[in-house]
Amino acid sequence: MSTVKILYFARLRDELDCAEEIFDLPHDSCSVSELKQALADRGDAWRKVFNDGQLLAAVNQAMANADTRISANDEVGFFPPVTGG
Amino acid sequence: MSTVKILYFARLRDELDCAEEIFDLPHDSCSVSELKQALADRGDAWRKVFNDGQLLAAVNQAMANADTRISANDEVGFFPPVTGG
Amino acid sequence: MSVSVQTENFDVAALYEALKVDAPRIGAIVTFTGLVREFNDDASVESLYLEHYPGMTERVLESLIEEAAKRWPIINAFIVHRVGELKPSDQIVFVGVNSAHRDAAFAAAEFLMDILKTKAPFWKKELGPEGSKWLDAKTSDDERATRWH
Amino acid sequence: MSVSVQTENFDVAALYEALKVDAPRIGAIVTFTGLVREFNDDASVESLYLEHYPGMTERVLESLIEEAAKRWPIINAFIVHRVGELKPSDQIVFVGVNSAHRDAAFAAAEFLMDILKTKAPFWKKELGPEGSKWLDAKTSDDERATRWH
Repeated sequence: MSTVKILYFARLRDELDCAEEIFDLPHDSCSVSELKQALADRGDAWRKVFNDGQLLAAVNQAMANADTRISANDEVGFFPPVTGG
Repeated sequence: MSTVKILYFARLRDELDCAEEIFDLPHDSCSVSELKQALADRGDAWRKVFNDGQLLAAVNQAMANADTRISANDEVGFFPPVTGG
Repeated sequence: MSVSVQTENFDVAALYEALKVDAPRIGAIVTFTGLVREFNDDASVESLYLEHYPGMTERVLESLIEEAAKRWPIINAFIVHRVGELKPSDQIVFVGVNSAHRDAAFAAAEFLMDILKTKAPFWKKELGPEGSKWLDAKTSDDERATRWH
Repeated sequence: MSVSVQTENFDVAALYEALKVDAPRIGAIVTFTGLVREFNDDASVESLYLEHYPGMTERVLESLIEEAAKRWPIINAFIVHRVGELKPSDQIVFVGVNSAHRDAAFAAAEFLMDILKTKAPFWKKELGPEGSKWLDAKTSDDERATRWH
Protein backbone atom coordinates (compact mmCIF):
# COMPACT_ATOMS: atom_id res chain seq x y z
CA MET A 1 0.00 0.00 0.00
CA SER A 2 1.37 3.45 -0.97
CA THR A 3 0.35 5.95 1.69
CA VAL A 4 1.17 9.64 1.88
CA LYS A 5 0.69 12.23 4.62
CA ILE A 6 -1.50 15.18 3.62
CA LEU A 7 -1.47 18.45 5.58
CA TYR A 8 -4.08 21.22 5.26
CA PHE A 9 -3.34 24.78 6.36
CA ALA A 10 -5.18 27.95 7.32
CA ARG A 11 -8.52 28.50 5.59
CA LEU A 12 -8.37 25.02 4.02
CA ARG A 13 -8.06 23.29 7.38
CA ASP A 14 -11.09 25.19 8.64
CA GLU A 15 -13.17 24.55 5.52
CA LEU A 16 -12.32 20.84 5.41
CA ASP A 17 -12.26 20.46 9.20
CA CYS A 18 -9.10 18.43 8.72
CA ALA A 19 -5.50 19.32 9.65
CA GLU A 20 -3.78 16.13 8.62
CA GLU A 21 -4.52 12.67 7.28
CA ILE A 22 -2.88 9.53 5.95
CA PHE A 23 -4.10 8.86 2.43
CA ASP A 24 -3.84 5.68 0.33
CA LEU A 25 -2.61 6.48 -3.18
CA PRO A 26 -4.72 4.76 -5.88
CA HIS A 27 -1.48 3.65 -7.62
CA ASP A 28 2.22 3.45 -6.72
CA SER A 29 2.45 7.12 -7.57
CA CYS A 30 0.31 9.89 -8.96
CA SER A 31 0.52 13.53 -9.93
CA VAL A 32 -0.59 16.44 -7.76
CA SER A 33 -3.53 17.05 -10.09
CA GLU A 34 -4.60 13.39 -9.83
CA LEU A 35 -4.47 13.58 -6.03
CA LYS A 36 -6.49 16.83 -6.09
CA GLN A 37 -9.12 15.15 -8.26
CA ALA A 38 -9.37 12.19 -5.87
CA LEU A 39 -9.82 14.55 -2.93
CA ALA A 40 -12.33 16.76 -4.77
CA ASP A 41 -14.50 13.69 -5.32
CA ARG A 42 -15.11 13.39 -1.55
CA GLY A 43 -17.98 15.89 -1.61
CA ASP A 44 -19.04 19.52 -1.89
CA ALA A 45 -16.67 21.12 0.64
CA TRP A 46 -13.77 19.21 -0.89
CA ARG A 47 -14.77 19.99 -4.47
CA LYS A 48 -14.94 23.71 -3.64
CA VAL A 49 -11.45 23.71 -2.08
CA PHE A 50 -9.79 21.65 -4.79
CA ASN A 51 -11.38 23.46 -7.72
CA ASP A 52 -9.99 26.80 -6.48
CA GLY A 53 -7.36 27.88 -8.99
CA GLN A 54 -5.50 29.73 -6.22
CA LEU A 55 -4.87 26.56 -4.21
CA LEU A 56 -1.16 25.88 -3.67
CA ALA A 57 0.52 22.53 -3.12
CA ALA A 58 3.88 21.43 -1.76
CA VAL A 59 5.42 17.96 -2.00
CA ASN A 60 7.96 17.15 0.70
CA GLN A 61 7.92 20.83 1.69
CA ALA A 62 8.88 22.12 -1.75
CA MET A 63 6.40 24.02 -3.93
CA ALA A 64 4.76 21.72 -6.44
CA ASN A 65 2.78 22.11 -9.65
CA ALA A 66 0.02 20.03 -11.22
CA ASP A 67 2.51 17.57 -12.74
CA THR A 68 4.71 17.03 -9.68
CA ARG A 69 4.82 13.29 -8.88
CA ILE A 70 3.80 11.94 -5.49
CA SER A 71 5.01 8.54 -4.20
CA ALA A 72 4.74 6.44 -1.06
CA ASN A 73 5.68 8.20 2.19
CA ASP A 74 5.71 11.66 0.65
CA GLU A 75 4.36 14.62 2.59
CA VAL A 76 1.86 16.72 0.66
CA GLY A 77 0.72 20.13 1.87
CA PHE A 78 -2.23 22.12 0.53
CA PHE A 79 -2.72 25.80 1.39
CA PRO A 80 -4.11 29.12 0.15
CA PRO A 81 -1.99 32.05 -1.12
CA VAL A 82 0.33 33.23 1.64
CA THR A 83 -0.28 36.37 3.72
CA GLY A 84 2.74 36.69 6.02
CA GLY A 85 5.16 39.52 6.60
CA MET B 1 31.94 99.08 2.90
CA SER B 2 30.23 95.82 1.88
CA THR B 3 31.95 92.95 3.65
CA VAL B 4 31.14 89.24 3.51
CA LYS B 5 32.37 86.29 5.52
CA ILE B 6 34.03 83.57 3.46
CA LEU B 7 34.54 80.05 4.79
CA TYR B 8 36.82 77.41 3.25
CA PHE B 9 36.37 73.72 3.96
CA ALA B 10 38.32 70.48 3.78
CA ARG B 11 40.95 70.29 1.03
CA LEU B 12 40.43 73.97 0.16
CA ARG B 13 41.24 75.15 3.65
CA ASP B 14 44.45 73.12 3.60
CA GLU B 15 45.48 74.30 0.13
CA LEU B 16 44.74 77.97 0.87
CA ASP B 17 45.89 77.74 4.50
CA CYS B 18 42.77 79.73 5.36
CA ALA B 19 39.62 78.64 7.21
CA GLU B 20 37.73 81.93 7.27
CA GLU B 21 38.13 85.56 6.32
CA ILE B 22 36.22 88.82 6.08
CA PHE B 23 36.32 90.06 2.51
CA ASP B 24 35.51 93.53 1.10
CA LEU B 25 33.24 93.25 -1.91
CA PRO B 26 34.44 95.43 -4.83
CA HIS B 27 30.85 96.71 -5.29
CA ASP B 28 27.63 96.69 -3.26
CA SER B 29 27.03 93.22 -4.56
CA CYS B 30 28.56 90.74 -6.97
CA SER B 31 27.94 87.28 -8.38
CA VAL B 32 29.60 84.10 -7.14
CA SER B 33 31.65 83.95 -10.35
CA GLU B 34 32.86 87.52 -9.86
CA LEU B 35 33.90 86.73 -6.28
CA LYS B 36 35.72 83.60 -7.46
CA GLN B 37 37.59 85.65 -10.07
CA ALA B 38 38.64 88.22 -7.46
CA LEU B 39 39.93 85.43 -5.20
CA ALA B 40 41.68 83.59 -8.05
CA ASP B 41 43.67 86.75 -8.77
CA ARG B 42 45.43 86.48 -5.39
CA GLY B 43 48.07 84.06 -6.71
CA ASP B 44 48.88 80.55 -7.89
CA ALA B 45 47.38 78.55 -4.99
CA TRP B 46 44.17 80.59 -5.24
CA ARG B 47 44.01 80.37 -9.02
CA LYS B 48 44.32 76.59 -8.87
CA VAL B 49 41.50 76.27 -6.34
CA PHE B 50 39.11 78.69 -8.03
CA ASN B 51 39.68 77.42 -11.56
CA ASP B 52 38.66 73.90 -10.48
CA GLY B 53 35.34 73.16 -12.18
CA GLN B 54 34.39 70.86 -9.30
CA LEU B 55 34.50 73.65 -6.71
CA LEU B 56 31.17 74.15 -4.93
CA ALA B 57 29.83 77.34 -3.38
CA ALA B 58 27.09 78.13 -0.88
CA VAL B 59 25.65 81.56 -0.09
CA ASN B 60 24.07 81.87 3.36
CA GLN B 61 24.32 78.10 3.70
CA ALA B 62 22.31 77.33 0.56
CA MET B 63 23.93 75.84 -2.54
CA ALA B 64 24.78 78.55 -5.06
CA ASN B 65 25.66 78.69 -8.74
CA ALA B 66 27.85 81.07 -10.75
CA ASP B 67 25.08 83.69 -11.02
CA THR B 68 23.95 83.70 -7.39
CA ARG B 69 24.19 87.26 -5.99
CA ILE B 70 26.27 88.08 -2.93
CA SER B 71 25.60 91.20 -0.81
CA ALA B 72 26.89 92.77 2.37
CA ASN B 73 26.97 90.51 5.44
CA ASP B 74 26.35 87.35 3.46
CA GLU B 75 28.16 84.15 4.39
CA VAL B 76 29.88 82.44 1.47
CA GLY B 77 31.25 78.90 1.74
CA PHE B 78 33.58 77.23 -0.74
CA PHE B 79 34.22 73.50 -0.66
CA PRO B 80 35.06 70.43 -2.78
CA PRO B 81 32.57 67.70 -3.76
CA VAL B 82 31.19 66.04 -0.64
CA THR B 83 32.34 62.64 0.63
CA GLY B 84 30.18 61.87 3.68
CA GLY B 85 27.99 58.92 4.51
CA MET C 1 22.74 33.42 7.76
CA SER C 2 19.88 32.23 9.89
CA VAL C 3 16.11 32.16 10.07
CA SER C 4 13.75 31.79 12.99
CA VAL C 5 10.00 31.30 13.17
CA GLN C 6 8.90 31.85 16.76
CA THR C 7 6.02 32.84 19.00
CA GLU C 8 8.26 34.96 21.28
CA ASN C 9 9.06 38.59 20.54
CA PHE C 10 12.50 39.41 19.07
CA ASP C 11 15.12 41.93 20.14
CA VAL C 12 16.03 44.27 17.29
CA ALA C 13 19.00 45.68 19.24
CA ALA C 14 20.50 42.20 19.68
CA LEU C 15 19.92 41.35 16.01
CA TYR C 16 21.59 44.61 14.98
CA GLU C 17 24.60 43.82 17.18
CA ALA C 18 24.84 40.36 15.58
CA LEU C 19 24.94 42.04 12.15
CA LYS C 20 27.93 44.11 13.33
CA VAL C 21 30.16 41.23 14.39
CA ASP C 22 31.95 40.98 11.05
CA ALA C 23 33.02 44.63 11.16
CA PRO C 24 35.33 46.07 9.88
CA ARG C 25 34.44 44.11 6.72
CA ILE C 26 30.89 45.45 7.07
CA GLY C 27 30.17 48.90 5.68
CA ALA C 28 26.37 48.84 5.66
CA ILE C 29 23.62 47.31 7.79
CA VAL C 30 19.98 47.54 6.68
CA THR C 31 17.16 46.37 8.93
CA PHE C 32 13.45 46.11 8.24
CA THR C 33 10.97 45.57 11.04
CA GLY C 34 7.28 45.01 10.42
CA LEU C 35 4.80 45.92 13.14
CA VAL C 36 1.13 44.98 13.46
CA ARG C 37 -0.86 48.09 12.53
CA GLU C 38 -4.09 49.23 14.10
CA PHE C 39 -7.16 47.69 12.50
CA ASN C 40 -8.51 51.06 11.34
CA ASP C 41 -12.13 51.52 12.36
CA ASP C 42 -12.88 47.82 12.32
CA ALA C 43 -13.83 47.32 15.97
CA SER C 44 -14.61 43.68 15.33
CA VAL C 45 -10.88 42.92 15.09
CA GLU C 46 -8.85 42.62 18.28
CA SER C 47 -5.79 40.69 17.23
CA LEU C 48 -4.09 38.70 14.49
CA TYR C 49 -3.28 35.04 14.53
CA LEU C 50 -0.38 33.83 12.37
CA GLU C 51 0.05 30.27 11.24
CA HIS C 52 2.95 28.69 9.31
CA TYR C 53 3.96 25.34 7.82
CA PRO C 54 6.58 24.09 10.29
CA GLY C 55 9.62 22.86 8.41
CA MET C 56 8.65 24.16 5.01
CA THR C 57 8.44 27.80 6.11
CA GLU C 58 11.96 27.71 7.55
CA ARG C 59 13.24 26.03 4.36
CA VAL C 60 11.65 28.68 2.17
CA LEU C 61 13.14 31.48 4.28
CA GLU C 62 16.58 29.84 4.08
CA SER C 63 16.26 29.50 0.32
CA LEU C 64 15.37 33.21 0.05
CA ILE C 65 18.58 34.13 1.88
CA GLU C 66 20.56 31.80 -0.39
CA GLU C 67 19.01 33.46 -3.43
CA ALA C 68 19.79 36.94 -2.05
CA ALA C 69 23.40 35.89 -1.42
CA LYS C 70 23.69 34.78 -5.06
CA ARG C 71 22.35 38.08 -6.35
CA TRP C 72 24.23 40.51 -4.07
CA PRO C 73 27.54 40.39 -2.16
CA ILE C 74 25.95 40.28 1.26
CA ILE C 75 27.94 39.01 4.23
CA ASN C 76 25.14 37.94 6.54
CA ALA C 77 21.35 38.00 6.73
CA PHE C 78 18.75 37.21 9.37
CA ILE C 79 15.02 36.65 9.04
CA VAL C 80 12.82 36.36 12.13
CA HIS C 81 9.06 35.90 11.77
CA ARG C 82 6.57 35.53 14.58
CA VAL C 83 3.56 33.22 14.63
CA GLY C 84 0.65 32.87 17.02
CA GLU C 85 -1.48 35.70 18.37
CA LEU C 86 -0.27 39.27 17.87
CA LYS C 87 -1.74 42.62 18.90
CA PRO C 88 -1.44 46.07 17.28
CA SER C 89 2.08 47.55 17.76
CA ASP C 90 3.63 44.07 18.14
CA GLN C 91 6.73 43.32 16.11
CA ILE C 92 5.87 40.68 13.52
CA VAL C 93 8.85 40.30 11.15
CA PHE C 94 12.51 41.29 11.01
CA VAL C 95 14.87 41.21 8.04
CA GLY C 96 18.46 42.34 8.56
CA VAL C 97 21.28 42.30 6.01
CA ASN C 98 24.87 43.46 6.08
CA SER C 99 27.38 43.99 3.30
CA ALA C 100 30.49 45.94 2.44
CA HIS C 101 28.28 48.34 0.45
CA ARG C 102 24.91 49.95 0.98
CA ASP C 103 23.40 49.18 -2.43
CA ALA C 104 23.70 45.42 -1.85
CA ALA C 105 22.35 45.69 1.71
CA PHE C 106 19.32 47.74 0.67
CA ALA C 107 18.50 45.61 -2.37
CA ALA C 108 18.83 42.32 -0.53
CA ALA C 109 16.68 43.47 2.41
CA GLU C 110 13.94 44.72 0.11
CA PHE C 111 14.11 41.55 -2.00
CA LEU C 112 13.83 39.34 1.09
CA MET C 113 10.72 41.19 2.32
CA ASP C 114 9.05 41.26 -1.09
CA ILE C 115 9.58 37.57 -1.76
CA LEU C 116 8.78 36.55 1.83
CA LYS C 117 5.39 38.27 1.41
CA THR C 118 4.50 36.21 -1.64
CA LYS C 119 6.37 32.90 -1.15
CA ALA C 120 6.84 32.09 2.53
CA PRO C 121 4.03 29.91 3.96
CA PHE C 122 2.46 32.17 6.58
CA TRP C 123 -1.25 32.89 6.91
CA LYS C 124 -2.94 35.63 8.88
CA LYS C 125 -6.33 35.40 10.57
CA GLU C 126 -8.15 38.32 12.19
CA LEU C 127 -9.64 37.53 15.59
CA GLY C 128 -12.51 39.41 17.21
CA PRO C 129 -15.48 38.93 19.53
CA GLU C 130 -17.61 37.78 16.59
CA GLY C 131 -15.21 35.15 15.33
CA SER C 132 -12.25 34.92 13.02
CA LYS C 133 -11.52 35.62 9.36
CA TRP C 134 -8.61 34.52 7.19
CA LEU C 135 -7.05 37.37 5.24
CA ASP C 136 -6.75 37.34 1.46
CA ALA C 137 -3.41 37.79 -0.29
CA LYS C 138 -2.83 41.24 -1.79
CA THR C 139 -2.25 41.66 -5.50
CA SER C 140 -0.04 44.69 -4.71
CA ASP C 141 2.39 42.30 -2.98
CA ASP C 142 2.42 40.04 -6.05
CA GLU C 143 3.13 43.01 -8.30
CA ARG C 144 5.95 44.18 -6.07
CA ALA C 145 7.55 40.75 -6.10
CA THR C 146 7.66 40.66 -9.90
CA ARG C 147 10.33 43.41 -9.80
CA TRP C 148 12.88 40.75 -8.87
CA HIS C 149 12.18 38.20 -11.59
CA MET D 1 11.81 64.37 12.03
CA SER D 2 15.23 65.26 13.34
CA VAL D 3 18.86 65.40 12.33
CA SER D 4 22.03 65.35 14.41
CA VAL D 5 25.66 65.91 13.49
CA GLN D 6 27.80 64.83 16.40
CA THR D 7 31.22 63.56 17.46
CA GLU D 8 29.75 61.05 19.96
CA ASN D 9 28.66 57.58 18.95
CA PHE D 10 24.93 56.92 18.52
CA ASP D 11 22.70 54.18 19.94
CA VAL D 12 20.88 52.31 17.17
CA ALA D 13 18.63 50.54 19.69
CA ALA D 14 17.44 53.87 21.14
CA LEU D 15 16.87 55.29 17.64
CA TYR D 16 14.87 52.21 16.68
CA GLU D 17 12.72 52.56 19.82
CA ALA D 18 12.08 56.22 18.94
CA LEU D 19 10.88 55.10 15.49
CA LYS D 20 8.36 52.79 17.20
CA VAL D 21 6.63 55.40 19.35
CA ASP D 22 3.90 56.14 16.80
CA ALA D 23 2.81 52.49 16.67
CA PRO D 24 0.17 51.20 15.97
CA ARG D 25 0.09 53.68 13.04
CA ILE D 26 3.54 52.38 12.05
CA GLY D 27 3.69 49.22 9.96
CA ALA D 28 7.30 49.38 8.78
CA ILE D 29 10.62 50.62 10.15
CA VAL D 30 13.73 50.66 7.95
CA THR D 31 17.13 51.53 9.35
CA PHE D 32 20.43 52.00 7.59
CA THR D 33 23.69 52.15 9.53
CA GLY D 34 27.02 52.89 7.88
CA LEU D 35 30.20 51.61 9.52
CA VAL D 36 33.82 52.58 8.83
CA ARG D 37 35.31 49.73 6.84
CA GLU D 38 38.85 48.42 7.12
CA PHE D 39 41.29 50.25 4.88
CA ASN D 40 42.11 47.13 2.86
CA ASP D 41 45.83 46.54 2.67
CA ASP D 42 46.67 50.22 2.95
CA ALA D 43 48.71 50.17 6.16
CA SER D 44 49.36 53.88 5.86
CA VAL D 45 45.77 54.59 6.93
CA GLU D 46 44.87 54.37 10.61
CA SER D 47 41.68 56.37 10.87
CA LEU D 48 39.25 58.73 9.15
CA TYR D 49 38.61 62.33 10.02
CA LEU D 50 35.22 63.80 9.11
CA GLU D 51 34.53 67.48 8.75
CA HIS D 52 31.24 69.26 8.07
CA TYR D 53 29.89 72.78 7.52
CA PRO D 54 28.19 73.57 10.86
CA GLY D 55 24.75 75.00 10.23
CA MET D 56 24.57 74.27 6.54
CA THR D 57 25.02 70.53 6.94
CA GLU D 58 22.12 70.31 9.40
CA ARG D 59 19.96 72.43 7.07
CA VAL D 60 20.72 70.19 4.10
CA LEU D 61 19.87 67.06 6.10
CA GLU D 62 16.59 68.63 7.25
CA SER D 63 15.74 69.57 3.66
CA LEU D 64 16.40 65.97 2.56
CA ILE D 65 13.90 64.70 5.13
CA GLU D 66 11.35 67.31 3.98
CA GLU D 67 11.85 66.18 0.40
CA ALA D 68 11.46 62.51 1.38
CA ALA D 69 8.25 63.37 3.27
CA LYS D 70 6.87 65.02 0.12
CA ARG D 71 7.66 62.00 -2.02
CA TRP D 72 6.52 59.20 0.30
CA PRO D 73 3.97 58.91 3.13
CA ILE D 74 6.56 58.54 5.87
CA ILE D 75 5.62 59.28 9.48
CA ASN D 76 9.04 60.04 10.95
CA ALA D 77 12.69 60.04 9.92
CA PHE D 78 16.00 60.48 11.71
CA ILE D 79 19.45 61.17 10.33
CA VAL D 80 22.51 61.00 12.57
CA HIS D 81 25.98 61.62 11.16
CA ARG D 82 29.24 61.60 13.07
CA VAL D 83 32.18 63.95 12.53
CA GLY D 84 35.71 63.99 13.93
CA GLU D 85 38.08 61.04 14.07
CA LEU D 86 36.68 57.56 13.43
CA LYS D 87 38.31 54.13 13.41
CA PRO D 88 37.41 50.99 11.43
CA SER D 89 34.19 49.36 12.75
CA ASP D 90 32.93 52.68 14.14
CA GLN D 91 29.37 53.68 13.32
CA ILE D 92 29.44 56.71 11.04
CA VAL D 93 25.90 57.37 9.81
CA PHE D 94 22.33 56.34 10.66
CA VAL D 95 19.16 56.83 8.63
CA GLY D 96 15.89 55.54 10.05
CA VAL D 97 12.42 55.90 8.55
CA ASN D 98 9.00 54.66 9.56
CA SER D 99 5.74 54.52 7.65
CA ALA D 100 2.47 52.65 7.51
CA HIS D 101 3.87 50.66 4.57
CA ARG D 102 7.19 49.07 3.74
CA ASP D 103 7.59 50.41 0.21
CA ALA D 104 7.59 54.02 1.45
CA ALA D 105 9.96 53.23 4.32
CA PHE D 106 12.46 51.43 2.06
CA ALA D 107 12.35 54.04 -0.70
CA ALA D 108 12.70 57.01 1.67
CA ALA D 109 15.62 55.45 3.56
CA GLU D 110 17.48 54.65 0.35
CA PHE D 111 16.73 58.11 -1.07
CA LEU D 112 18.03 59.80 2.08
CA MET D 113 21.31 57.86 1.98
CA ASP D 114 21.83 58.37 -1.75
CA ILE D 115 21.22 62.11 -1.63
CA LEU D 116 23.12 62.55 1.63
CA LYS D 117 26.16 60.99 -0.08
CA THR D 118 26.11 63.54 -2.89
CA LYS D 119 24.59 66.67 -1.32
CA ALA D 120 25.33 66.87 2.39
CA PRO D 121 28.49 68.87 3.21
CA PHE D 122 30.73 66.27 4.80
CA TRP D 123 34.33 65.58 3.85
CA LYS D 124 36.50 62.60 4.74
CA LYS D 125 40.24 62.64 5.29
CA GLU D 126 42.39 59.56 5.79
CA LEU D 127 44.89 59.84 8.63
CA GLY D 128 48.09 57.80 8.94
CA PRO D 129 51.65 57.97 10.26
CA GLU D 130 52.80 59.59 7.05
CA GLY D 131 50.18 62.33 7.03
CA SER D 132 46.66 62.86 5.82
CA LYS D 133 44.80 62.73 2.52
CA TRP D 134 41.37 64.10 1.57
CA LEU D 135 39.23 61.54 -0.23
CA ASP D 136 37.76 62.18 -3.67
CA ALA D 137 34.03 61.93 -4.35
CA LYS D 138 32.92 58.73 -6.10
CA THR D 139 31.20 58.91 -9.47
CA SER D 140 29.27 55.76 -8.52
CA ASP D 141 27.56 57.79 -5.78
CA ASP D 142 26.62 60.49 -8.28
CA GLU D 143 25.16 57.89 -10.64
CA ARG D 144 23.16 56.32 -7.84
CA ALA D 145 21.72 59.68 -6.83
CA THR D 146 20.43 60.36 -10.35
CA ARG D 147 17.86 57.56 -9.84
CA TRP D 148 15.82 59.99 -7.73
CA HIS D 149 15.69 62.96 -10.13
